[in-house]
Amino acid sequence: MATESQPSRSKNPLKRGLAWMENLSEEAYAYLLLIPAFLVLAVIAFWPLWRTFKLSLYEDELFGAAKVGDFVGLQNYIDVLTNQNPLLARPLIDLTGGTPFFRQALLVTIAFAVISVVFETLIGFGQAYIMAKEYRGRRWVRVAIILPWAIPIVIQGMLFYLLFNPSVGFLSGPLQSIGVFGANPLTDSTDAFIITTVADIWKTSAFMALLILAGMQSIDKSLYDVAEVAGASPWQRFRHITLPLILPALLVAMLFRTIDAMRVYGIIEASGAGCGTVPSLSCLVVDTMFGSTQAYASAATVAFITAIIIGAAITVYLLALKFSSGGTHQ
Amino acid sequence: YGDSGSDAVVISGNQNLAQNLDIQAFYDAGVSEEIDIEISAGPEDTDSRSEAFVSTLDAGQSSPDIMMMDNGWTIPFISRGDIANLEAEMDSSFIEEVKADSFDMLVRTASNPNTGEMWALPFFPDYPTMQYRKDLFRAAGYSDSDFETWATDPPSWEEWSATVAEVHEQSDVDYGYVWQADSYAGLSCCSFNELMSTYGGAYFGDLDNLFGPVGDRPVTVEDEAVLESINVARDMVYGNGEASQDITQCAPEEVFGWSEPDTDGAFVGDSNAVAMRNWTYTIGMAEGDEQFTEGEELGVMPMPYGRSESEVEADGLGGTVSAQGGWLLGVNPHTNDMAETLEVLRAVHSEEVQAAVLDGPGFLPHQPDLVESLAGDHPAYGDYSETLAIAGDNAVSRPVTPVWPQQSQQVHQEVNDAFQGNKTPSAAMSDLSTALSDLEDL
Amino acid sequence: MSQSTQPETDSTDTDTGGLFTNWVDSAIANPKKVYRAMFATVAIFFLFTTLFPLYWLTMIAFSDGSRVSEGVGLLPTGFDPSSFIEIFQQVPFHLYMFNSLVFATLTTIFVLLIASLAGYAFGRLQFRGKRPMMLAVLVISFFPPAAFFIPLFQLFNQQISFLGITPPELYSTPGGVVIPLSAVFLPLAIFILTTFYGQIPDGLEDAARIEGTTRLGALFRVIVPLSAPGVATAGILTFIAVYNEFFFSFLMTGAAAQDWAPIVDGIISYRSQFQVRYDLMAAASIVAVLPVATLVVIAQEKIVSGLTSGALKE
Amino acid sequence: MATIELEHIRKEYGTDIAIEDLNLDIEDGEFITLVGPSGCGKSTTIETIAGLTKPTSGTVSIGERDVTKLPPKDRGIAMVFQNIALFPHKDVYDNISFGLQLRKFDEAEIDKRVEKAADTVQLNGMLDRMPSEMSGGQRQRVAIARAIVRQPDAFLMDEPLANLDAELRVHMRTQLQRIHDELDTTIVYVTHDQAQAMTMSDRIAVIDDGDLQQFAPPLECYNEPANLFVAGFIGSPAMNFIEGHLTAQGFESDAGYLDVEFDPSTVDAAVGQDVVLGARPEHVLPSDTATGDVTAQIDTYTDVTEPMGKEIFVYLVTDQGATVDMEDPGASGQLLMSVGPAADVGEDEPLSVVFDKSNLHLFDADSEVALAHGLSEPATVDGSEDTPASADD
Amino acid sequence: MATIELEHIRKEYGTDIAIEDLNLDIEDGEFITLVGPSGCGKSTTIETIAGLTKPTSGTVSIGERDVTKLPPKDRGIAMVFQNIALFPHKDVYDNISFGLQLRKFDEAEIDKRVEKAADTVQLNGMLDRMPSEMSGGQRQRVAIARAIVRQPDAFLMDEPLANLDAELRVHMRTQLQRIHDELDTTIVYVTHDQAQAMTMSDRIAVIDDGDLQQFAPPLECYNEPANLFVAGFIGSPAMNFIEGHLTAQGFESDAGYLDVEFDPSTVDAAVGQDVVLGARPEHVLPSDTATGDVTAQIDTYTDVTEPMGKEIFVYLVTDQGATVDMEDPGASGQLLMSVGPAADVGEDEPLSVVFDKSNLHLFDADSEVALAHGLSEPATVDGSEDTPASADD
Ligand SMILES: Nc1ncnc2c1ncn2[C@@H]1O[C@H](COP(=O)(O)OP(=O)(O)OP(=O)(O)O)[C@@H](O)[C@H]1O
Ligand SMILES: Nc1ncnc2c1ncn2[C@@H]1O[C@H](COP(=O)(O)OP(=O)(O)OP(=O)(O)O)[C@@H](O)[C@H]1O
Ligand SMILES: [Mg+2]
Ligand SMILES: [Mg+2]
Repeated sequence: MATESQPSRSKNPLKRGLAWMENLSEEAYAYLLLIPAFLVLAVIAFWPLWRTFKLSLYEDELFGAAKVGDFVGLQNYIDVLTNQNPLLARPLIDLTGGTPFFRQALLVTIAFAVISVVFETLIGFGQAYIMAKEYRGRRWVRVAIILPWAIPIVIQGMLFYLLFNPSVGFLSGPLQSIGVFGANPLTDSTDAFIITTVADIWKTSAFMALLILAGMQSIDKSLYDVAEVAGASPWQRFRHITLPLILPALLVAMLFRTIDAMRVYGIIEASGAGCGTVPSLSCLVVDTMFGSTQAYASAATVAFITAIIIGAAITVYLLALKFSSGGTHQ
Repeated sequence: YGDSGSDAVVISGNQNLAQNLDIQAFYDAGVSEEIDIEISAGPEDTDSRSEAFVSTLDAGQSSPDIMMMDNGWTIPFISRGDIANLEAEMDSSFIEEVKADSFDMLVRTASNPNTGEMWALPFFPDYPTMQYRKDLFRAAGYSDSDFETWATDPPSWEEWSATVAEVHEQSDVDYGYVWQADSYAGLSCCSFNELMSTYGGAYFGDLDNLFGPVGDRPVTVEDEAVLESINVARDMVYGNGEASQDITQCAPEEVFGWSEPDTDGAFVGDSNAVAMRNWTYTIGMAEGDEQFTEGEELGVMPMPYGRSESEVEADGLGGTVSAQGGWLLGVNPHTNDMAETLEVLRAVHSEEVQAAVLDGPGFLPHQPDLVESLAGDHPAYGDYSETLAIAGDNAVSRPVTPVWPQQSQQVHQEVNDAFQGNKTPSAAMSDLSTALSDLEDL
Repeated sequence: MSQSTQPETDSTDTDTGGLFTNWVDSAIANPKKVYRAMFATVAIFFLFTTLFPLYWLTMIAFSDGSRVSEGVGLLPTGFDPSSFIEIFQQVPFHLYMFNSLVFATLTTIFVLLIASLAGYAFGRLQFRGKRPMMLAVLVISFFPPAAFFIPLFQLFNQQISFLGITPPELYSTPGGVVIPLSAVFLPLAIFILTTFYGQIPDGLEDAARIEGTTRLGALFRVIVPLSAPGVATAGILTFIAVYNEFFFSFLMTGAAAQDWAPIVDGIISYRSQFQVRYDLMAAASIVAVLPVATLVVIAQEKIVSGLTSGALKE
Repeated sequence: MATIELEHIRKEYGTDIAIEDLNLDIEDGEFITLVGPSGCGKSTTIETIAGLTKPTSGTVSIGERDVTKLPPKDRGIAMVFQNIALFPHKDVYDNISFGLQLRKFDEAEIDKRVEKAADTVQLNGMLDRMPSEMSGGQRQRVAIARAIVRQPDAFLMDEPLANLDAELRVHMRTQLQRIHDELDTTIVYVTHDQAQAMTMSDRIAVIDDGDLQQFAPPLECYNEPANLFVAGFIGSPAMNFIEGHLTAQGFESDAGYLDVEFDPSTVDAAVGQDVVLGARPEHVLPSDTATGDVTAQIDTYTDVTEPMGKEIFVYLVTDQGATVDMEDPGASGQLLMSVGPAADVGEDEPLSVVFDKSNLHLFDADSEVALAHGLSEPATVDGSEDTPASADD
Repeated sequence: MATIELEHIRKEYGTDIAIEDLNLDIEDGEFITLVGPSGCGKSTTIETIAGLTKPTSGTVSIGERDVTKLPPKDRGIAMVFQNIALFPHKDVYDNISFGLQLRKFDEAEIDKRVEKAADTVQLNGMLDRMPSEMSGGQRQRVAIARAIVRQPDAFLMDEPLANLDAELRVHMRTQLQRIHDELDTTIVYVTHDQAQAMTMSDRIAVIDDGDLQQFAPPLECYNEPANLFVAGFIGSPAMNFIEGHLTAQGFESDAGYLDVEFDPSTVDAAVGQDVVLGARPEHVLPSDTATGDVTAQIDTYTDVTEPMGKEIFVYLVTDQGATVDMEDPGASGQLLMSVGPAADVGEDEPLSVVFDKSNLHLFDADSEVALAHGLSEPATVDGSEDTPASADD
């Protein structure tokens, strides 16, 4: 006899709600599931962004209580892009060539993003590989490799500040003697750029490694069996199975690392290099917004320009990827 | 957890104050026993502090009621009307008394540059002095009489650089004269500002222009005096003889990357330098350090001068100059109880509280008279009260206006570049001049 | 099925020969050995580069605070383990840690929950407007956090309202930190979970639904456990990032531990304007890392291999 | 305990049509088997009933209720998946009890039922194994146990016994029938195993390329295949087909080696029309031992013999010296014969055979529809014998 | 083209022993089938040969070379996995050509071979499908194509045809044999399908619980099973077993319903010893039609009949009114008989049957070892008939 209870019309509203959800079409259900996320994002992200955007359309008013003055449309954007906004400590980009490479916010930011993401990806792969293998004590190796990610930026900055501080640490000495670093690496834009990049790579390779590891772990091991029997060398197994199957995870990791790297700020301040020495885009935003000047409009403008630049970079990224791999199901 | 705003009057100070200031002094000074007073430790880092206050005030938070503010960035808050106007809130006699009693520069950085009204109360001043190792000097043949002379009548930079170099030569320490020339806010406001001032240079011409009017004052960073001071700094480090004066190489190249903690680490912590420019706090540090045998071997004098006052035209420049540092107390206009808050604030100006501030946390009084009378008895400052009073009298403030934070950034970037030779001094100053003018014209 | 991963348990060579030439001979005979040696070399290299700065940090913590500026080498300069006690004496560091742990825990739960729903929709369902919506989520992360800050700050201080709604005063409460941080870390979590949920074979979800789960039930009973590597990773990344976050958690709270100030406030309180107690900062950060390390030890077990092996015949 | 009704089900994947227009009426308590070549749409059909696949059009009713839009969990079904689909993160016990746990059965009851189901599939000692630690057949048994532990209205089973050995398969078959009888549950079953289809089902639905070819009791499908496809598909080894045409005397093969005499007016086809004659291997008899109503003798030569244990397959060619094209057993000029194990048949010997006329089938060569089953007498078209599987309870 | 030799292979999973002590000597070019109940260790054996599973002890040699420590890729094998394991991210073409691409074959050659392999498995039009868009049987065929596209020394195939329908299975079987013959490749094959095992293999290895039971040509396993296990396992439906003991006259069943007369001195067992008599269903004959050397008549009653199309299974009970315990077909007092489709057997009727004496088997009840095959004359123990599968090339 069929004793399986049929869902009777339940009086419990929760149950009724669940039943209602169950009967939604796939599309309606998808929208339902997205409501919480978009609700949070609407209040906490979209709405503030909208207000900030409006700010960027007004003039800065530094002397009164109002903070913003007249509506100026896109003038702020023009000023920033043409390097006409004196409130910025360093130019976004100096087309006259008068400013050294590492003092132009856009160039510094892009250089930082490219170098750090490339190294983090390579190192992340290596680390993930080590974390994935099975051997005694693997868990401790995992913890060790993830640990840098757990170090607060202030400390990460302090650590590298001290390591490269000519009198406290010992990393500057040898580099100075072979002429790579000058006497004060942290006030030299090039040297400081290297230091912050190294610091960033040290800390955030773990981010890459973790995501890559997670991707690797989700691969059905029997595929490796198949490949092995088919005669695949370790490299071929990597190339034909690991890589394509972790590609979605890798893509997410690289995407967010790129975005994050293009918003770099904390390590620059914390390492003692400072925004004047390594002026990233975010540096400009924070400096103009939270310096006692409170040039909100300029800050908002730079924030939006930053976002647009990142958006452009990401687009290039996704397009390149699409062409190279014929498009994955992202 | 939760609303620490409660009913007490909260002063956002720092850890030192929170831990070491005896609240009783306020009641001794006449604050009603009804009023609870709490001192909280705000962010220690001055930039974080300013950010925190920006957001607190922006948000209309009622707590803290009283905020300890750096005189380097109080004026922007005043200009925007973010804090309460004390002249509007308090009786004018008290205001006049404060203005009369306090270090002038401190009052000026607490006032609205447009109206001259005092919006914040001076809390304590700070200024740098030249500190040196008597033991090393003795070994090089100097004696107490030299020290005594210097304590009130500092040498010129020509003399001092040669002296330090000589002493360094004969010692086994690594560094000669250490100071702070990193590319950071402290360079613009203080260490470069005072060096430039003693050679008669200024950012905006006359000292009367320090606090405005923005846009209606000359930018004078391309003056010869400013360039000379840059060359002096370079000569101290590289000894290339770029300055017209005869400056002896006496400082390590590292100073161009150093700020206060690096120098006190080298001078006090490691006992590894001959002399140091630094704020009063290092006197207290040296006091506790056995190398300085309870302070006996620490020499303190006002900063050496570049050109004597008579040599320079501008009023207040030349001779010994110290950068005016210090802290003010601003009142949160959103405070729950303005009357109680002002009662507490008023007490800060009293001798009782000032004494307690000196005894506990170890900050000097903001009244020159009290510096001499009170500091004379202080275990650390006692020996140097005369020197400190001179330094205080010769303090020069930074030109704080709403655009100063941005200008400051340009200044230290360009000056440090010039120091390190990334740019020639004249090119750097020309760039700086443009940048400052742009900001003036906003 | 998958016995192909030979456990590398005997990673330490038990050969007693010891002589290099011996080793080379045996290596030629057994290429596995070369491979293993290479692996060990690479592993040691990575461990060294990640751990050395931390080791050095420990040495700073053990150094005598006043002598750090003399330079710290491979051994502490002076020896003064009292920093580990002093950090609690100077400020209630444990309270700062508690605050940050609360933020991190709440945010992680919140983010994983919301991102799970969204990740399921994005990863496993087909609907119109999917790409634009994913893009909208991604775009949020293009902005520097400062771009969100001022309006949120005003909102949480009840100065302005959102669509006429004024939330309770959230400044200096966990809500003031957790809510904005959730939004900040949501995009990453959504993308991670979208990716991992999308890879779970349909067959397993089908099986769950036949067994009688609702769609939501299938998500939490099957998809989530099977995506454990991804979920654990998203969790670890979010938790750690929030635990150490210094922008919102710093600005949305007062500076005192009682005002829900985060760890960063605690750590930088060892730094006054003119003085930095590197030893205390080092000691504090080492202490602060302990809970995270513990979490990682636990959570990494979830990142286990071959979760779907043996599940399907296809 | 439910009828299942598929009406005009159509399923497209992009431009591919997996099911064209399927109508199936399954009665309450019936045991139905879906058979058909690989990729013909069996799994799709079963998934449509389960609600896992949304049909492009058409309606599904279970127990008279239109469930086309209901989620799987509300359809009262249990299912064994072709791809097994065990929960890899749960051990065997949890895999089996998952559905019960969801329904909040009390623990003792769950224990009891799991125990019993594990017993049925002979997995008692393995309840705490993880799926990855089991053999292929063991996993399949877990999947079966997971379905039978519940007592749904209908079971859907997609090749549940594919990975089991003969003995276990027989055992499981019996068990499934027992469950079917006990619970009177409707069962829709997919199998490639003709023995299973034959013995278990009340009716067999033969599907080809998304189209239902015949839906009838097993023996009817075997003895009276509705068309060429069913005739060729049901029965292993497959029926021999001989192309020819209708003459006034009966059937004449195109290759000329065979005539079958019967009255062509008994079939619905014109003389001269192209037809196909079908003869199952077991109805090809060595002429020396053949009795009854048989055709004229055909002279063939044995080529390959395949002894299968209880029978021997003999591949015959009509031309001496020709060899059988094993890749196309139905090729013209060759015949497959099945004889008893005791038969003494050598290879490459002449052998004359006859067809058992009462078991010959005739199909229209164009429409492929069956014209007659049994040619000795006027063809019967009604196939009402009692259904064998329902007889054994 | 290689011999495969397993010596003293033992495989433990923790405390479970999957293979005990397996020795297999496979000759160059031989087609070997592994059969045995689910979980007996077939897949483990095949994985050990492939190098995917490291045996706990023992050595594997391929082509005289000890490969125990060699990685799979250096063993020169191709394999079809029981769990299919297609690459989900590659389309059918790439799945099939994977091994060739690894070996850097030129494109034209790859195209040609893939085309041919797809043809063999009848998947021509589907080369650009993704695995997720295919039916179960189609996936399985891709897996087969992936293996046969290469030309390895040995094929290992773990139930490659489990999900295919009868027609396709026959086709694939023929194809595999063709490949085997063409390339002369050694093939190790796992199947649960007795027809496959019977027709394709040169030898069958019957495994039970990790132990090799018999390794012999198929017919030998069928006609002269080495022990009770093999007798019961090979052949479907299974052999009838009747427990009894040896008397001076021959065999006497314990239940008393059956005596078989023969000369007990021809078997290696003492009078009085417990023995088991085995009779396959097709050797149980209705007494009225039986000819030849048969046993005395046994009176039984029919219970269930299962018409299978070309044969009918008849379940007999020795006591009138008893019903067959379908869950234990070998239970005492019941017999399974297989008769031709034409036989007219009703249910619940008395029926006397006899056993074909020349096809009876006798086993030692304790050691389960076979004592005699065929009881009419002194038992023959040599089983040298020519192997059937090799005869048809
Ligand atoms: N990882 C494992 N851990 C523990 N036991 C295992 C593991 N893998 C297989 N076994 C056991 O080893 C035995 C042999 O398994 P194997 O897969 O070789 O069986 P099989 O003969 O292929 O069976 P089937 O016909 O069901 O596929 C089984 O009893 C199985 O449960
Ligand atoms: N997602 C899909 N996209 C495109 N075609 C599909 C998809 N799923 C199934 N098909 C096609 O639909 C047809 C029917 O598939 P189905 O799985 O129902 O076959 P089946 O009868 O179960 O076959 P088998 O016996 O091989 O399991 C097949 O031809 C298959 O290729
Ligand atoms: Mg199917
Ligand atoms: Mg197996």
